[in-house]
Amino acid sequence: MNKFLALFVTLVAGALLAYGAEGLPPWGDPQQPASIHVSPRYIEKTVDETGVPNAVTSVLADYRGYDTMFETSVIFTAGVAVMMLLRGMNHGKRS
Amino acid sequence: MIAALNLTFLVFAVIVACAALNVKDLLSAIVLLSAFSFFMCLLWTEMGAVDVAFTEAAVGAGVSTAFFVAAIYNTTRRTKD
Amino acid sequence: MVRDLDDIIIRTCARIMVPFMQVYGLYVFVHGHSSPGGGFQGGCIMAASFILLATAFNIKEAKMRFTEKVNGIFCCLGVFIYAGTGAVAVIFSGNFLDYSRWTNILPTNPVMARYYGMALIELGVQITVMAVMVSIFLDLVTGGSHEEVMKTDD
Amino acid sequence: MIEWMVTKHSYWFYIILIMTGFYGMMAKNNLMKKLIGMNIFQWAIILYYISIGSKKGGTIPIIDAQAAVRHAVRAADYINPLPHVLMLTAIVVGVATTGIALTLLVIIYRKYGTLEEDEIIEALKK
Repeated sequence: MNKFLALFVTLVAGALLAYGAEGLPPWGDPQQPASIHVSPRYIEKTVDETGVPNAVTSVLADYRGYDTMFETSVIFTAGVAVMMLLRGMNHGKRS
Repeated sequence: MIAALNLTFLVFAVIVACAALNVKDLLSAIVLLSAFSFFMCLLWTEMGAVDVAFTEAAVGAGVSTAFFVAAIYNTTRRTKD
Repeated sequence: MVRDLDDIIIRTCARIMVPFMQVYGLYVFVHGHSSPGGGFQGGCIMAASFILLATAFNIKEAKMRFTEKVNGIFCCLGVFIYAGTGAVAVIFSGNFLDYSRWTNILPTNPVMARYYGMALIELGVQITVMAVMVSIFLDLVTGGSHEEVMKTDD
Repeated sequence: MIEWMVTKHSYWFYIILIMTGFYGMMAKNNLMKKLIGMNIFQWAIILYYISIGSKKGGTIPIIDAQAAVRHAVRAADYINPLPHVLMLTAIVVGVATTGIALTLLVIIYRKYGTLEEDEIIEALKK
């Protein structure tokens, strides 16, 4: 691909991202929308409901257990895919 | 969350990322990518995400680099750009 | 990988370091409830110990310690532990992955049942991550043949 | 203007990192370099997500045991744990998919003997 065309596309994408960054809340603002919707409940109730002080572990394994479960199956699928790709090719070459 | 530390790590991360893309040897590029990953780890520690920083130090800077070196061992170090 | 380069310093250091790395991986997993850590990190540290074994000695040595059959079983066992922990809650008329239903077989209150259920989940994640990372590394470094390959040029 | 630059300077660095990875993915000729660009892109996006969760005056999301006993946990004192959880899974999945990409590179090298994109296209035309 032409390098100047790539540079042009990159600069246009960067300009669009910079235009979008103007609408984001200030960095580290405690009142930004991401921090006031569900996470206060997780932080306040984690010790009472699960007994785990580390909020990341309790959200990872309990409140959002489905997420982690299918993520584990994605890792398992990746391992099986690597096994099939490399060993299958080798087998075909030998026979 | 310290602004000066954050700025320093961000500048170093950008420099290392540009170097990893421009160096003419793939093994050096992978070592520089590992350094970039470690700067990301420092940034996340500084932002308070200790779990993510721990994962990054174990996965990104450790096992990922081992994968890349294994692939380089089976292919080639030569690159034109 | 390094058959002709028999370096006794690297081998001795690796032999001393590997047990400590594995104990540290278990420590990270066990203390994941009250300090940074958990299944992903502990699994990757344990996988790194086997990768160190494979690079400092050779592939055969690593596969003698952690055979291919055990590796394949562990890959599936982690996902099975995770899904089974959720399915046991369904048997006791709860929702899937609702660990507070474990009070029917554990002599604790629902809060501590969730605590122990999370420990089981993390164990499953740790086993899967460790086995899959070791499997991908061994496949990549030998090109799928799982034998010693020596390259001469480049 | 100055205040706008100061409060949002981190976002500019994220945009520069994303542009670096994007340019590497498009303009580099070597497939391994493209993969390195993809990794930089991925980590820049994860960095943006993590920075959403940070709060001024907040500490790490491990709840103080004494405060929990007194039922005095205030959410404003702790950093938002939700982006950390999502990105924790994203990093590990990213490494697993990088393993698959490297496998494909090994297979391509075995078949064509090179990793340069133009040489592979030349070999495909024959």
